[in-house]
Amino acid sequence: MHSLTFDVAHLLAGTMLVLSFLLLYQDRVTAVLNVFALQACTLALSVAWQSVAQNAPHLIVTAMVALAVKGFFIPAALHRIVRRLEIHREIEQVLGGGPTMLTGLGLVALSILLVQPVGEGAGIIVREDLAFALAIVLLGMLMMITRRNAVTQIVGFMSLENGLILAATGAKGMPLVVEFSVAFSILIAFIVFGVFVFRIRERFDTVDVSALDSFRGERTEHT
Amino acid sequence: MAVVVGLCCVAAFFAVALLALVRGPFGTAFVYGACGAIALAGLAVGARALADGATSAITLPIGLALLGGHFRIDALSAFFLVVVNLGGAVTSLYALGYGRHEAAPLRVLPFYPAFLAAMNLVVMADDAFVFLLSWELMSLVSWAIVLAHHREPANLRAAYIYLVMASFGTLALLLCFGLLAGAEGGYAFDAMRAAHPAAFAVELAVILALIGAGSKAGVVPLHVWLPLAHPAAPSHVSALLSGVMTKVGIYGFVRIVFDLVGAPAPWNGLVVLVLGGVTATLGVLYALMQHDLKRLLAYHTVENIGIIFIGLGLALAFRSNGMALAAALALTAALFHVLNHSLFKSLLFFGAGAVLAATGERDMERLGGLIHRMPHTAVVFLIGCAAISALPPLNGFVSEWLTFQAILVSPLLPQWGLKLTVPAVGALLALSAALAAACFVKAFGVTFLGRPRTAAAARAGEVDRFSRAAMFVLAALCVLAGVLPGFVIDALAPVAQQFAGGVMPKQSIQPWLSIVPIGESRSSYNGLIIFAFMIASGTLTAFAVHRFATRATRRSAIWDCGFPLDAPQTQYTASSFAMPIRRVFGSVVFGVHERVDMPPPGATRAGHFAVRVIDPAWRWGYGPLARGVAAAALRLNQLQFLTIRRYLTLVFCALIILLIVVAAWR
Amino acid sequence: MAMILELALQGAQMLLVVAIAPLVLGVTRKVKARLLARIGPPVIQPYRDIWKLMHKEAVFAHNASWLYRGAPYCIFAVTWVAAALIPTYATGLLFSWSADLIAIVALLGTARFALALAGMDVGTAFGGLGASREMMIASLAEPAMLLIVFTVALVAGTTQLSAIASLFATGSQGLRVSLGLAVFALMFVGIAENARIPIDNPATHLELTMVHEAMVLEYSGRHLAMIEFAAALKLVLYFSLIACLFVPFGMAAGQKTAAALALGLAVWLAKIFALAALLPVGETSVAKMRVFRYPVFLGGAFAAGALAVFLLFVSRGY
Amino acid sequence: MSAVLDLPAVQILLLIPAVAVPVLALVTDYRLGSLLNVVACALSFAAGLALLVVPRARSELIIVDDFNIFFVVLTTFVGLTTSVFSATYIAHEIEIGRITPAFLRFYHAMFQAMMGAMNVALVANNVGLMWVGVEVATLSTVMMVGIYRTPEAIEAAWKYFILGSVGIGLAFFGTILVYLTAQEVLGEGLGAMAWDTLAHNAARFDPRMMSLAFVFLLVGYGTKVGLAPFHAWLPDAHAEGPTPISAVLSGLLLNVALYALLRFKMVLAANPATLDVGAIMMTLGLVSLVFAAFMLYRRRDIKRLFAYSSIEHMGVATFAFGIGGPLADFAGLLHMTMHSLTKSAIFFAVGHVAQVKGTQRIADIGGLSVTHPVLAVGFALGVIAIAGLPPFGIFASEFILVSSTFARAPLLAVLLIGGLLLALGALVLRLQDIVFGPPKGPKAGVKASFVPLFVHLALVLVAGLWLPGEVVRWFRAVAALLG
Repeated sequence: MHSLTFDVAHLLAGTMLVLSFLLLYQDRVTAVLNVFALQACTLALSVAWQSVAQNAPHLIVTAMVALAVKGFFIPAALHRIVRRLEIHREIEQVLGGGPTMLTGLGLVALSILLVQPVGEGAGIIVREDLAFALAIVLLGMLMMITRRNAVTQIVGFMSLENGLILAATGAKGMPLVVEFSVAFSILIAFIVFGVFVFRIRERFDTVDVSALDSFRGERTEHT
Repeated sequence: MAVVVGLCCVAAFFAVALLALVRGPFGTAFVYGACGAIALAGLAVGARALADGATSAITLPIGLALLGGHFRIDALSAFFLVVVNLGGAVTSLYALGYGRHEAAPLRVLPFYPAFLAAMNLVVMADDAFVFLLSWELMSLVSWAIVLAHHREPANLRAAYIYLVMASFGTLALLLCFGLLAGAEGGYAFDAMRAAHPAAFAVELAVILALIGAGSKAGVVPLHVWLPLAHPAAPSHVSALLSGVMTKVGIYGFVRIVFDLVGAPAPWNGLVVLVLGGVTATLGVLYALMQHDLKRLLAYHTVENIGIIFIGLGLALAFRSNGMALAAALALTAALFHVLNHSLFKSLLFFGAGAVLAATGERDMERLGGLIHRMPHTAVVFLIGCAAISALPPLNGFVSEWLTFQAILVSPLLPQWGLKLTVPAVGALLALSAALAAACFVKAFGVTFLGRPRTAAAARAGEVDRFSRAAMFVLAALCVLAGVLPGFVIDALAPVAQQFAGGVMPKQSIQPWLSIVPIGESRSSYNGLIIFAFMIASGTLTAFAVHRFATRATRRSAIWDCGFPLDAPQTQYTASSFAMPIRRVFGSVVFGVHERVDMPPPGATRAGHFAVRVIDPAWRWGYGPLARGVAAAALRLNQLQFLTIRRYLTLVFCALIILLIVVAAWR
Repeated sequence: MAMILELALQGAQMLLVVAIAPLVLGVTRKVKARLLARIGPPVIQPYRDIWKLMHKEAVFAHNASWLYRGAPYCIFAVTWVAAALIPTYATGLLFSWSADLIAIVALLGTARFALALAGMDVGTAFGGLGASREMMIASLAEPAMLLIVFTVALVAGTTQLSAIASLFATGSQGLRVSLGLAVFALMFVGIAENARIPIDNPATHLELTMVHEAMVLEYSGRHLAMIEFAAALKLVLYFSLIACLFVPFGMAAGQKTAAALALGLAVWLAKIFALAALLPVGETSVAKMRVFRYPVFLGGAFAAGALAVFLLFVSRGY
Repeated sequence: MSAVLDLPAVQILLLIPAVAVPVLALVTDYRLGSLLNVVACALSFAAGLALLVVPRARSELIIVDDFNIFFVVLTTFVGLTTSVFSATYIAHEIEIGRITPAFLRFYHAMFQAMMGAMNVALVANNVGLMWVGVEVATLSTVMMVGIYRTPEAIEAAWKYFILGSVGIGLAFFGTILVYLTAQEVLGEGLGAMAWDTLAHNAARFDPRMMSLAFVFLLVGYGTKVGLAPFHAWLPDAHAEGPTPISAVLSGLLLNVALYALLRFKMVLAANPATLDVGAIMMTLGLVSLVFAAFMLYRRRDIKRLFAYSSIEHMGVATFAFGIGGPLADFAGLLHMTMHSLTKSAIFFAVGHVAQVKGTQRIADIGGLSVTHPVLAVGFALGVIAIAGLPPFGIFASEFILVSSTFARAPLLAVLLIGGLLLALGALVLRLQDIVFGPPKGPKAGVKASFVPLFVHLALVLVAGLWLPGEVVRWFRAVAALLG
């Protein structure tokens, strides 16, 4: 039983990591959104499995929230934005695909290096999950900083947050997990709402964040 | 209990400062009158404490939370209380008249008493926190006064440089005290005296004290703020800044180096000595190049500070070699010069203020002939000039003579470095004394003698009686201290006993009241007899001439070797007076740029001559520094304009670095 | 009784220096003239000049101030005091200890200060020119002078002139290179201070060269007399300074018997006139310098003084 | 929540905002709204004061100990003064139509939400609950930074939001790690997230795990503290938001975030085997100090200027806690307190200055001492205090910090005074530009409430000359806890 528990958790977490790499690899917004939805669903599955493994029923709520909000609602919303703004053409990356991949691999190595020696006392599940979660967090952040497009940046942040939820649910019997996951969903909702705000305002007819800098003061005077 | 009374004086000063904020009844007259009275009280306190040589201390529950506020008056504090409050009292008297010229009194009145209070506090402080607090407060309020005439951009710049340099000095002293207090924070001076720091710590502390207190006193190359800030303030405050506040800087140095750090090595004395010599020479050379009267005086303060530091360096060297008597001599000379300089520099700044009030001019090249329009001011200013030029029988000579006597003892020092350096420093001292005479021949000659160069100078009138009274008091003190120096030396004996471990022979019992540094067989000087001789022979001569020769006189036009030009512009100006010395030293000491535009023969346009003198401290020191900071700021400023993504990249990289640190940490 | 004698001796010295000063000047002029193959004025000519000036009315400019009128007396008085304090024919006079070598140099500084101010009082180009040059020369001479003082004080262990004289008179110091350098330096300084060739030419009113004369240009009558007299006094002062520092032999020391005093007086006069005859020899053998060569000249004096000090350290092994 | 401590003071403290937020969201009249806001803040302050007398106590979620009561009092006090200032400030903003009453309801509600969230973060005994408090405080301030809806304001808010969210995420990861570490020793449940139990058992935790956790917490909460290079949101958020918000951001939010870091530092300090976090904090502190000092020179927006000065002072405090030891920790705590009082006072003054001159551009402000003497005095005193000049409190803290540091690590002290001197140079330069020289801009009188400004300055002045024994005792106790 234990081995099975471990294998499934391992499998799901691994899948999420692979999906993170896929996210890094994608160069079309729509594809990115789909991959992210897939990752969210995997997260939901993994959380559900954890609730079974730790027989902690409240985790089901977290799984449901993850599935509903990040699996369907937000990707759909982002799809609409993308269609509205006709930015489903490919998205310019700061770093080329190859270097990004290599960096990602390096990050995974680093996270394993960091987590591997720790937690001899900790349950085996914890350790594996932790390595994967850390890697997913770092990859999400990497995605945020290698994409110039606000939508993909949001997706990056959300995959980072997937990693967090994965770690939180992996932590055995952690209190308030449900509250935290809900809080995060609210946070993400705020971000999406923020994008809407930018879209609504005439000046920001693009969500390319770098376009905002022209509005910052101090650049002209202090040179 | 002297210290209690002293603190009461400080409290009274602060009270006056607060009252000055109230408009209406508490105007100029009230503030300066009250300050004068309080300063007299403080003077009495200092004099009493110095006379009976008793040390009084008190600890108040204010100050740094961890240790409370310690205050103490010993001989040194008492002497400097005398200097500070004497200056304060006379300045207040002067300001009773001069202060009326102030356009916006509220920009001076509240700060003036606070300034006096802060200086008194510094002298009485007995722990590092109170000391530095009042030290920096002193800078702060004087900064506010320097900004009294804040509409001239030059004054803004001066005030800015002043405050930044002052804070730099304070931070240096802070490091010094940190070193002396140790990691446990024994900030009370008693704790520092008790502690026995390592040798390198002592030497580092001496250097830091030299930087910190020296920047306040105006040691080259930390002097740059001084000639900017002192002239910018109203003249009576300039007198305080130059005559008194720099002395508080000296006090800080003496207190730290002679009292707190323990036993410095001889080479510390060497450093101080050489710095003093360089400061004296450069200070007077820069002074010679000025034609703004107040700036000339300010630069001259730098020279006198140098002379004082020569004395202090000698005292340090002698003391570290256990030559108590010589150390006492050198220390006495330095402190005597402290008193003298506070007297005649205040006097000279008063005179400059009187000229400014009467003519509205500070530029000597636009003055002249004032001896006819302002006879009293001319007399006292002349006395001040003679005193600061170290001419017998006035007080300036006595202290420099004592310094020379101390220099003459130096061959007994065991260290060869000192042996060979001291005579060179002595030569520098002689050079600066001679240049000072040149400088003040120029200052007095161009300002008061000759013919008025502008209408303003021609219309000038004598100043009010308060100002004149103050100046006459100081002039009288200059003569007195020059003719009867023995009493001052005796008054300084307890200080010498405390910090040099020896005393000079008692002077007031010497025959004919002459002063004897070491022994009469060695050297002695008698201002009284010299003075009497001069008077006698002068009157005798005058009598003889008028008795046996004609006393017929005739006024006529200027002869001037046969071709008189009656345009006042044909007189020698300040710049032309300084020209030979500029030519001699210019190439060595400072960058002089002379631009002569001589029209060809027959051309009718006017010729032009412009000379620019650049203080090397700016060219080699502060200029590059300021430019470096500006460049760095400009470069770093790019970080204000990154995109969110780039900022995220920064965060990400920092995170990765920290993670790698953790991964590498085993 | 002894007190009165002391006072008398001191007074006698004061009168002596005043009385002899013009004569010394006359001697130098005479010798110089002879060296230039002229007859030259009689040696008592300076007395006549002063007497004549005394009885001329003093003319001065409309804007001359009290300082202009007072300065000559001040200059004369101060120089006189200084000259009176230098041991001439006897050491250990009553007031000899009231000013040491440094103080005497400083007294001359006071006189110079007054003279320079007087030169600037009327407000002419010449006056300012003279004053500024005079002060520059002084500022170059002072350091050298201090090093001379330093050397002498190091050897004698005192700056008290009569003490130095009586010590050197014993000859216990032996012959020293340092002292030789010092006397060399002192002569240079003396030449500069007394406005002699090659620094200044007392016999010309050529604007390019004159220093001292430029300052007193406006003066006339008794004031001019005072100033000239003071100049002569200063010359005597330097002669007797050199004499008492470096050839202090024959001075009446300790017990002031009449014989000793007479001897001392005779020896002193001999020294003075010897120097007075020596000076023109030097003057006629060199040419007047350009103003901006002065630093070189006085730099030489300074170098000599510094060398004297250092050599002293070596030889004494302090 | 049952776990809430049954201390009436604490309950009131947490209850007031909960009530005030909906009420204020409903009140339409802005005068009434600001009045209620002041009342709510006053009540919170009273509750905070009450904490001083109640016995120390703990529950699963709430703790009242030496460390946090002082911060609660400070926070509620500055909240009160700020709400007073905000009343007059907002009135002016309404007059010139820069902000509409509708938004004002939102503003007041968010103000209370933020105050409440910060109090929660302070009294929380649970790392998770504290994390929630900081997050909510951040989000509510994000709302208020964007309230003027100018492009710059929106953009500042967006930047703040994104960077803040990332910080929140990383801090959360750190929190999870802490829990994982503790749970191995303490078992599952709230106990493994409670401060006191963590601190007691820290010695038994896995040091590597703790170090890893601290790195994430440092980056996460460090973003809120405004340490370089995580500072990017801070200057714009201060510059573009309403001035009362700038005041509470600088005066309170940064403090609360630093407080959180210190809590974790205490836990790590109890375990000698962990990574030397002191060195990391010293490095970050010095970097922030020097960087901010340089940045001060080229600021032309008066509020951005003082935002950077906040970064500088947070750097100083972080450095102090990093080097540690009784003296340095004492200095750090004193510095935090003095800075929050002084900086909020400065922002009160700056708010009025910007209002009377109608601009935030330093180049357009000049000769304030001629046109508005009282305001000029207040402003000048504030800047003098923040520049570390006597006789104000920051001088005292910097005195202790620099001197004790030099005795221990001379080179660091030299860097320290270098940064301080640079900052002072820039601040004095701007001070002279603004207060002195020929007057520029409008000369119209100012409808300002000087009370908060001068109360703060008076407190800072007194603290510079004399500290009450109670405060000293508290500082020492906390310094001992920090180790």
